[in-house]
Amino acid sequence: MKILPLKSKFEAIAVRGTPAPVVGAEAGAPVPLVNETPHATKGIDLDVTVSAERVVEAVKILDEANWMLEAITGVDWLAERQFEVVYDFTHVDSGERVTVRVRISRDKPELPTISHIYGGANWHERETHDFFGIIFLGHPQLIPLLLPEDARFHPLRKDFTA
Amino acid sequence: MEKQVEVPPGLIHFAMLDDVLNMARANSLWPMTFGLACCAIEMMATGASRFDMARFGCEVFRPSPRQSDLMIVSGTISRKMAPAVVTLYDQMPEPKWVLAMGNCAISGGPFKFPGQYGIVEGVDKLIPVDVYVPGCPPRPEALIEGILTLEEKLRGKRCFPTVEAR
Amino acid sequence: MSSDMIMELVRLILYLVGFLAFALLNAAYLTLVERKVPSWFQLRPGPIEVGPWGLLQPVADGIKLLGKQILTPQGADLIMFKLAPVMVVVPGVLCLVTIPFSEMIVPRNFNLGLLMIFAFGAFGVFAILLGGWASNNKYSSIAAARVVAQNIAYEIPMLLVVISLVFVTRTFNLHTIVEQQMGGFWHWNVLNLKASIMMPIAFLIYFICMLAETNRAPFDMVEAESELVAGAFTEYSGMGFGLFFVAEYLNIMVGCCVGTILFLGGWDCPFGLLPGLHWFLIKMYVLCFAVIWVRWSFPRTQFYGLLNLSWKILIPFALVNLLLTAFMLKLFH
Amino acid sequence: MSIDAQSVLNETFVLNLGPQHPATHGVLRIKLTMDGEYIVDAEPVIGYGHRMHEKMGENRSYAKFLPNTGRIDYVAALFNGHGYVGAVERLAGITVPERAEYIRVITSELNRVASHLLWLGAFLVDLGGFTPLLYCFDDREQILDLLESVTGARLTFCYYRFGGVCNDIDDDFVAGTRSFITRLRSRMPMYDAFVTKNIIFRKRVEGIGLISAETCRKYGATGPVIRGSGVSYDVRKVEPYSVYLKFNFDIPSFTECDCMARYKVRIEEMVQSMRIIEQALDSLPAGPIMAEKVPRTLKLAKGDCYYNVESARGSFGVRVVSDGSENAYRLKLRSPCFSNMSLFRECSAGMLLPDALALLGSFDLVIPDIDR
Repeated sequence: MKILPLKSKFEAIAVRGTPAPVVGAEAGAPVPLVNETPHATKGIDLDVTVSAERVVEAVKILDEANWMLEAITGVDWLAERQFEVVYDFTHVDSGERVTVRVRISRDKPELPTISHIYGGANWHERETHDFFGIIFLGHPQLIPLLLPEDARFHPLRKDFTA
Repeated sequence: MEKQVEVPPGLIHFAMLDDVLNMARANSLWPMTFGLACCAIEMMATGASRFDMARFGCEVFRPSPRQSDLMIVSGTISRKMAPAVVTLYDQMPEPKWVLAMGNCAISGGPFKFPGQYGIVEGVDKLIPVDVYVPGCPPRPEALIEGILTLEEKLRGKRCFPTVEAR
Repeated sequence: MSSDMIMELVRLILYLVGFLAFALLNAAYLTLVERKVPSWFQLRPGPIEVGPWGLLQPVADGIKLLGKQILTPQGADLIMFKLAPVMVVVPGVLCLVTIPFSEMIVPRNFNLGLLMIFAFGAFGVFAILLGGWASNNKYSSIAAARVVAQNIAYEIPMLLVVISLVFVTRTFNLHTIVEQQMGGFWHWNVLNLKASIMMPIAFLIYFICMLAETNRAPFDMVEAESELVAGAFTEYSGMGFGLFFVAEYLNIMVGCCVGTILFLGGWDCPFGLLPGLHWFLIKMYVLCFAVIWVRWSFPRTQFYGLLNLSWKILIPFALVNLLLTAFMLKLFH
Repeated sequence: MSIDAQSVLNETFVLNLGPQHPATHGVLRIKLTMDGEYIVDAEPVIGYGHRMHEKMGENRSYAKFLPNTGRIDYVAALFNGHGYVGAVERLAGITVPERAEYIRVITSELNRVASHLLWLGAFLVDLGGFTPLLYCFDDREQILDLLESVTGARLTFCYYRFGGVCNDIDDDFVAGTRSFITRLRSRMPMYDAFVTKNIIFRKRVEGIGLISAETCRKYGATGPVIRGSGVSYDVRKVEPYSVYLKFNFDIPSFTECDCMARYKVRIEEMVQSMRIIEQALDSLPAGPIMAEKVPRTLKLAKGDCYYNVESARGSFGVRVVSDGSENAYRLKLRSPCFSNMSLFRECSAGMLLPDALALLGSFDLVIPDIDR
């Protein structure tokens, strides 16, 4: 079990800062920020929600414990006026998966880059920028990756029309 | 609507020469090594042992557009790729032919949906196409049939038996 | 005008026409062989539909290439760009002039035949260099630079081997070289162990260098399809490319002819019976087949591996062979 | 006027490789900054094959997206189907009958062998040898015949359904698969003699294109790339899905980290895949091939889940986010080629152009899988 030592570290950073509310939660209900989830039904072992300014810290914890970056993606929660950025990590020895979620405002979609920690995040962040227009602050080369060089649209936003 | 321009008949005919030239061209269609997506694998399979395009003298896949006669558009043309496809077509010397292989190259195929943002719906929006080979992807037999159809177009008559004739 | 001169003129014209036709037909049909032979290796029929057994395939290709538009890329050096395909074919044809196909069929028999072949053989590289440079294409330029380095590297062991052979034959006259080897395969230079025990290795070095000199796989840096698109010929279309294509096969033919003459006894029969043109052609085509066989069996070498092979292996061996030959000649003759 | 010798020596030029280039297997473009034949910087430019799969996943119902899965990584199409079907099943809580799982394993492993055979041929073409491609295609055609008989397609299979597979395999398929395994086993020594022992091939790949395990981790490179770097990470072992737990097989990994290691991994994987297929055929249970009561139009509960499978190129992951409607709210396809390709820039610096192309070939790239 590689997730156990991580749990307390995540809890320490998750309570600091103020993560945006999670979709589906009852208003006002306490939302656990660090969640152990069953792998068999979710495919995820540890579900962590952190605030945008804590994401680098959270990723550093994983990097120190030798986790592998699998993917970064976004979800556009139009109704809540939020973007969710999802980081998937896995461990090559145990096959466990940690998902770090960050919620940011749709009006000011900005969060710090992790491409200096994980080189592979470079392309994933560029892709997320392509699709959602999320700006990763400090990214060395935030230009369209999959879309044409001059693309100024973000197709996976729910309010996108061609 | 474009105006139909009537082409006056030529004064001098080189019928025999034209026939010989077209016969030679039909039997030596060198395609360009140009794969776009799924259909490219079937294009490779067509060149490989079981189907063997070499029988008709068109297995010489030239990597440079300057030396190829036939552009097999094998796959989806994304909007990012479209300028490159046009450039490649322009780089080919005359006479040149285009074979649109697969539904994506014909019309956008399965990737055409209302609100799509990324593909060109058919290569004929970019460059003139001589033969369309439908399929997703077309089987190698279909591609060979497409090439034979192109030969038919060049020579004005079919030299190989069709399926119906058998 | 004396009758001798008229006879000489007729002979010249006959040879000119005959050999040009022979050379170009051979080059054209070698392209068909190049497509047929691998198809047998590769479990497929190869060209069969164009004419009987695909025999009209080279004709169709040739006519088609003649009818293609010739494009000159922007920024190309026009004169050089157009000159290069001509320059690459002419040396190939000229080399054939001195080659004795049999006792009687020699277009021009003169003393320095071997030297002339190597002089003209080295000329083809310039054409490729010019063509690659004049194309104003980065791939072409890289390929041209590679070809020059490669040809310089392989010219040396090739010439060293040939010089060691000239020690034995004591002549540059190809006709004489063949005549010295008459009388069965044990007289051929490749098995001339009396002159140098390394003769078979010398033949091998010659063959490898010939592959490299004619830019054939596994040393086909000039065309390196998967790396440099079409190498030095990237920008050539129509007959410009066709001439490069023809020249490649002409060079193979010349290389195989020289190999046959120097090492395999020319028109001599292996068993001392019925020498003649047919034996020469058989040996030459077997060598050509080997060239094609090698091409379809090996991947391409890395460029630096190719130079290492020449400078670190072939040249030392060729030098040892040269010294050994000189030493043994001094000792036994 | 004096010539600054240093600036002349350091003169670099930009070489544009692609998007149409024989070595890039499609429409990849690499902007190379070269110093002579040495690569100073190689910036891959991707997106020329972007086909909007993720957008389509949001636009159409779950079942209607199935044909798309065959066109993401079309050389190993069944794995994409497996990943997508698995993710939806996981979220919907559908249990798949055992026979269907066995059939999935058999067909996927056949597809893995076909994919590796295609790679072997294409890799050799990258290195300049053409003939092995045709031998590989000859063997691959046999697999395609088998798969065609059950899936109905030669390349872009759409065979898996939510809750099972759409066609049952028959005795002909089982017999054909067995005879194919015999055939491929007998041909492996030929590949060995023709390719592995070829001196030029060895010179081209040994010690070329070193990728460390740490780089793989940082970039998320999986599949034969990470196994060629000495990490035996395989989703089938560490995160067993389907019925892979029931089979006996090894995960080959080599510590040389070079192109040769990745080559050996794939060759060994073909052997292991054949082992899995044989075991699965031996213990193939009878029973239904579809779960009962799978509605025609799936409506999944709110929430998200992740499912990944070991594709021929690495770990292929699918994240489905559902908002309770007929369509997925968000469908993320984590493609192995995307991550594998992203480390090319770091690893190719300082290499020679032909070596870099060998490295590129050893990734086994399928461009629409990168671009999705």
